[in-house]
Amino acid sequence: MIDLSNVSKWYGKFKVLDQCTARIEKGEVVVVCGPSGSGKSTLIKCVNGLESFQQGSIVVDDVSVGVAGKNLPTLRARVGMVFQNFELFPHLSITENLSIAQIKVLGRGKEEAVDCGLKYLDRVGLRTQADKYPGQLSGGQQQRVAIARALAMNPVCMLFDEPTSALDPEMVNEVLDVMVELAQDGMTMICVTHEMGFARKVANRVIFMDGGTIIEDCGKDAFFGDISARPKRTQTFLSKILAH
Amino acid sequence: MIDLSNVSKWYGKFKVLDQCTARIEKGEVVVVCGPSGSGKSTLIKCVNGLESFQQGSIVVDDVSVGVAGKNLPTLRARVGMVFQNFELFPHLSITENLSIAQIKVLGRGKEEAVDCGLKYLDRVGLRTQADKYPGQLSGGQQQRVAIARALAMNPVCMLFDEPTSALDPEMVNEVLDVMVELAQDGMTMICVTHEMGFARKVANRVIFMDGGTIIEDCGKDAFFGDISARPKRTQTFLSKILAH
Amino acid sequence: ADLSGTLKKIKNDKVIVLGYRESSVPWSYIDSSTNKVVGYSHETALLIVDAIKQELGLPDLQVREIPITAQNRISLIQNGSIDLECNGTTNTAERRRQVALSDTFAITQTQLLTKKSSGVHDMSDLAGKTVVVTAGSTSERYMRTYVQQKHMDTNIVSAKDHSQAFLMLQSDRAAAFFMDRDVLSALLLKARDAADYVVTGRPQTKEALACMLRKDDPQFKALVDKTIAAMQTSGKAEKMYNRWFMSPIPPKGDVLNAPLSDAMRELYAHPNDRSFDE
Amino acid sequence: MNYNWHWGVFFTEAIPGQTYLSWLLSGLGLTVSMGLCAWAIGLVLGSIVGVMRTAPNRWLAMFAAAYVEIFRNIPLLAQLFIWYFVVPELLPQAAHAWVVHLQPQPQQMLAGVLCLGMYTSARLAVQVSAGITSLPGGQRNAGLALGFTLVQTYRYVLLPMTFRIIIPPLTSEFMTVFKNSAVMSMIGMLELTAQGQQLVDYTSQPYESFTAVTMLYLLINMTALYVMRWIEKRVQIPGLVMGRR
Amino acid sequence: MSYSFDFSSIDAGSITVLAEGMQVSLKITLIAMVAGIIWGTVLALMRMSSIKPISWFAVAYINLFRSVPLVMVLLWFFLIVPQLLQGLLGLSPSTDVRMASALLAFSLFEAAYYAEIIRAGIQSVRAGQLNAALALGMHAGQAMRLIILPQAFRNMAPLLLTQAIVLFQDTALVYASALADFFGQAYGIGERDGRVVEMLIFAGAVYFCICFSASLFVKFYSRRTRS
Ligand SMILES: Nc1ncnc2c1ncn2[C@@H]1O[C@H](COP(=O)(O)OP(=O)(O)OP(=O)(O)O)[C@@H](O)[C@H]1O
Ligand SMILES: Nc1ncnc2c1ncn2[C@@H]1O[C@H](COP(=O)(O)OP(=O)(O)OP(=O)(O)O)[C@@H](O)[C@H]1O
Ligand SMILES: [Mg+2]
Ligand SMILES: [Mg+2]
Repeated sequence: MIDLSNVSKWYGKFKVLDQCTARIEKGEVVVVCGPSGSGKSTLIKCVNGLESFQQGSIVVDDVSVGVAGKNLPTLRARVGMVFQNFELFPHLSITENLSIAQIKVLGRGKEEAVDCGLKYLDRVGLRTQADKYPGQLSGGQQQRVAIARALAMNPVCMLFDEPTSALDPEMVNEVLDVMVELAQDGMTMICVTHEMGFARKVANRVIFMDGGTIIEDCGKDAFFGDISARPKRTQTFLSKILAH
Repeated sequence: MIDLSNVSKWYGKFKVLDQCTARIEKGEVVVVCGPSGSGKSTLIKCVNGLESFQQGSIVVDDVSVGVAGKNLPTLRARVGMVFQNFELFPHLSITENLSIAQIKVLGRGKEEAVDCGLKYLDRVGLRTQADKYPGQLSGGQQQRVAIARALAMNPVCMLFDEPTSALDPEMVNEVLDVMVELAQDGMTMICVTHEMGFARKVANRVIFMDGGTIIEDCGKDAFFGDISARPKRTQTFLSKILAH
Repeated sequence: ADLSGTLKKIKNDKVIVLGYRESSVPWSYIDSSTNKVVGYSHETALLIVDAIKQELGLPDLQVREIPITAQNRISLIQNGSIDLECNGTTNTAERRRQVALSDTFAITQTQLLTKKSSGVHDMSDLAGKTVVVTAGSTSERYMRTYVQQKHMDTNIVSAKDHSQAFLMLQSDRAAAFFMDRDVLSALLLKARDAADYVVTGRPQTKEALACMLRKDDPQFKALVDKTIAAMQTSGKAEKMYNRWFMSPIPPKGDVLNAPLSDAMRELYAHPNDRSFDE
Repeated sequence: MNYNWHWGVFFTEAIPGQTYLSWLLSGLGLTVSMGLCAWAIGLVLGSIVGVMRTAPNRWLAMFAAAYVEIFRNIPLLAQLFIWYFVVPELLPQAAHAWVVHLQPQPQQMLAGVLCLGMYTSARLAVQVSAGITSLPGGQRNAGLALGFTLVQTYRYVLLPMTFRIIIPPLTSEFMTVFKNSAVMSMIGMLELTAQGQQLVDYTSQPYESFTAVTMLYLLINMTALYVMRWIEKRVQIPGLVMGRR
Repeated sequence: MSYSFDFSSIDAGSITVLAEGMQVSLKITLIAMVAGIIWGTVLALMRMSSIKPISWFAVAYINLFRSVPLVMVLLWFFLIVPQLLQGLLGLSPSTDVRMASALLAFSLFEAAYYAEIIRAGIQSVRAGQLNAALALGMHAGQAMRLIILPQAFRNMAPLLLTQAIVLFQDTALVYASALADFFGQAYGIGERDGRVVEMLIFAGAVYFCICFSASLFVKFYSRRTRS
């Protein structure tokens, strides 16, 4: 489904990604974690070509990202992405946010696009907010709309980049709940997140990164099982994250 | 030590604080929590006169805040405060950050001020960073310097306003550790925070606010003891905060 | 004969374009009561147009008029936007490098305008005083040279335009205003306290005012020169002069009252295109 | 078009003993010195008014707002004419006489520099107060919480950062001062633009004259830019990337 | 005070003349604003282009126009425009070159300022917005047109309007090229009647009223859109 092999990337002289290799099967949920600046965001941005990389290859659903070139927009339309800061379009109403890409990218009719958008809006429990503007919603609601917007494009997989870290603590759960449901419905997902509760509940695998390299890539149970069996760096990180 | 009685405050027609009453004894550590917008920040800003209030009275160490007027700077110098976004002065080096208020407000000599500042810098474990500028430190380090800066004024009590919520998850603990130590040394503290682990470890009391009123003010053990015995609003909030 | 240059252009387009000034009294200005361009030199231009009509056999030749300023008049001639300008442009060596200048149609002289109470009667009285000139005028250059050569401690200020210069005189910022006599008289017409002022002093420079046309166009220049010469020798010019300088002129019907000078009389007798800067 | 180019014109004599080049250079000198004087006035007044705009005292803030609105909402040219022609008339007799009997050049200079200085101060006040408000609100609180008085908070905490933050807009204001001084030509000051026009009138070589003047303005601007960049670098704070435009 | 005021010059007759002048001022302001914003947007996009020569051109253009006083630009265009219009458009000889040159000069001059405002507007839109648009499958052009520019214009609307107020004030400078705008007419009437002082005060007051109301509107507008 998603296949990264030996991906390396430099900003100038600075190596952000170092020989990253990973394979995500259809229906799998993979959580990526690691300290700040370890390259998590960069890695998942490479998956839908928002960042270019200099070495290695990434293949998504049989399309190679590196050589997609002109086809990049088509590829991206098939990969849903959710950002830390939601990135709803503030000048468009919720309905328009949900439909604009369907109309302009997939070429759907306006009516069809709105219907499809509302269906997913319903699914994230925000049907009643359709006519508001993003600025009128709370952070948690905005992030749920952002998820609906990505789903309305009928993606084959979803990428999440710290979807809950910009939220007030009380709103984290409403977003995680939507994600859990999505995972249980069988969506292929890569989630960068530090919510270890979420990882415990739905992840198939956990990838731990540090300094641009994938230090660990193992099943959830192995990862959370015996902490002392983990490499040193993972241990330090986990002890920091899990302490309180 | 700190005595709030019937404090009310309005922004225009909007009541932010509604008849808040609380008493904090010397050496006590009080954690304040509650949903966003409930008035926590406003409340502790009232304690050192950063916000004015229209009704009630606040007395800190026998000085009445409401009528302090010209003496406000003197009062503030005796109350340490730590902010969510650190608020170090970016144009001053760490040493200067630590010493400037001692020199200009307390009238200490330069040498004495620097010595005292370095002592506290040592205490938060950052002695080696004395000559850097705030922008060159990580968030966790900056917050520790901010704590040292407040301590260098030899305050009689400390106020913390969500000191860890702007930090990357791995840095939360280094700040909490300093705060725990401070509490154990007997400092009088009011901490607005959602770090329930911290509250469990060192708080004497927990105050829960919602919509500008103090809903609960009780001992730590009572607060975390039997959740079902808590008022409805506290229950909802705690269930959201503690879920993952 | 074969037509060339401007005449050929006019014949082809059946249009001649004249440049005019909006407030160069009494040479070329807009009569605010009728919104038409009038003035001594403008009338001269219209006589030239008549001559062109005759020469080219174009009785219904169209005349277009566009407003110009001191800054753009030369470029406008050069790029063909206007074919002829008769507005009171002084014939100078610098200008002859860029354009051709016709026979002189008037000679003006520079004098001083001052308050009667100022005690200034001639150039020599200016010592230790302030004199105002109009920026960019030939009189400015003359004044600067004069003061330098005579080692006078006269203070010279340049005003942006004639009326600002006059304003400086009115507000006592300057003791005298040194400028073409006709300009000074025209300014006095507008002033409500005209009686307090006097035009005085021995005339200094002579300025040969001529029409501008494109360089290297002998056919056209010959025609323009011929027309001007004819009106001067026939006495028509003197009648015109009296109409603009000795009788009421639009818009308000004031009289400039500047009798024909000897220099002008001499010019009318012997038309020429000489300038006074050689 | 049959234009006679003559680049040597600047070295020909305008009047005995003075070349056109020397005229241009004297215009350049006047433009630069007027710009610098006006800048000094503008910076001092602008900082004071800008701080007043953010002060908690309502009357101060209202006065500052009125000051800014008046000087911002009247065209510079109109202000200049008012300073030059109108203000002296409104002065008491003695002051009026003193002004009118000044030599004309100092008089023009006085009106011009005051006018440009006040106009610039209003624009700078806006930048300064915008800079102060753009600081995180917590900075003021942090200063006060340490026991600083309000004045100390401005002096030690807010203003040092404000001036660093607003260096980019200050740079363009600094360059604007020299450009704005061009309107002084309208009251007859022989600064750079006026000299340019004078050259056109005298030499009938408009393209050469205006090209030279334009080049000199570019030179002034590049120098101003360079100076401000140098200052910006001098006051740069380690570890802080301040967005440049 | 030694001066006695006489505002009698402001009668019905001069009001019509002043109104004509105001029309000239407003006409220049409006046309230059529209043309300036359009050309300024193009310049801003060129400046941010990754194709070096294009962005160099835009940088040179913007810096040149921002370095030279408006008066100089007006004088320049006053000289060049007849040539240009004649070469490019076959200007009819009866066109008032002063108006044509003022319009062109103001439009091209303001474009340099508008370009910088619009560029700042584009940069004020978080980088994440572009990423989000691209991630939804939009082309770069679509993302710019549908997502970035609308937000940039909305963010910058107050600055664009403020610049228009500055532009309106600057129209007074056409005095330099002998075109009679409101200020020129007022000054002319003052000169005609020897009442320059009164007319300058009057003109200043009129400008103040117009510009101040406009800036109040801008404030009101930006406060409304912010909430
Ligand atoms: N445009 C850029 N130019 C240069 N370096 C960059 C750029 N973007 C990111 N980096 C660097 O690349 C590294 C990886 O960044 P990335 O955002 O992928 O980290 P991350 O793991 O997502 O961190 P966080 O948890 O803070 O989001 C960091 O050291 C960062 O400073
Ligand atoms: N300057 C102000 N003017 C008007 N309303 C204000 C102002 N400052 C705060 N408020 C309002 O007062 C209420 C309480 O704000 P406060 O910052 O004390 O909440 P809080 O509990 O600290 O929230 P958070 O957890 O988000 O920091 C909020 O509804 C806020 O919108
Ligand atoms: Mg990241
Ligand atoms: Mg708060």
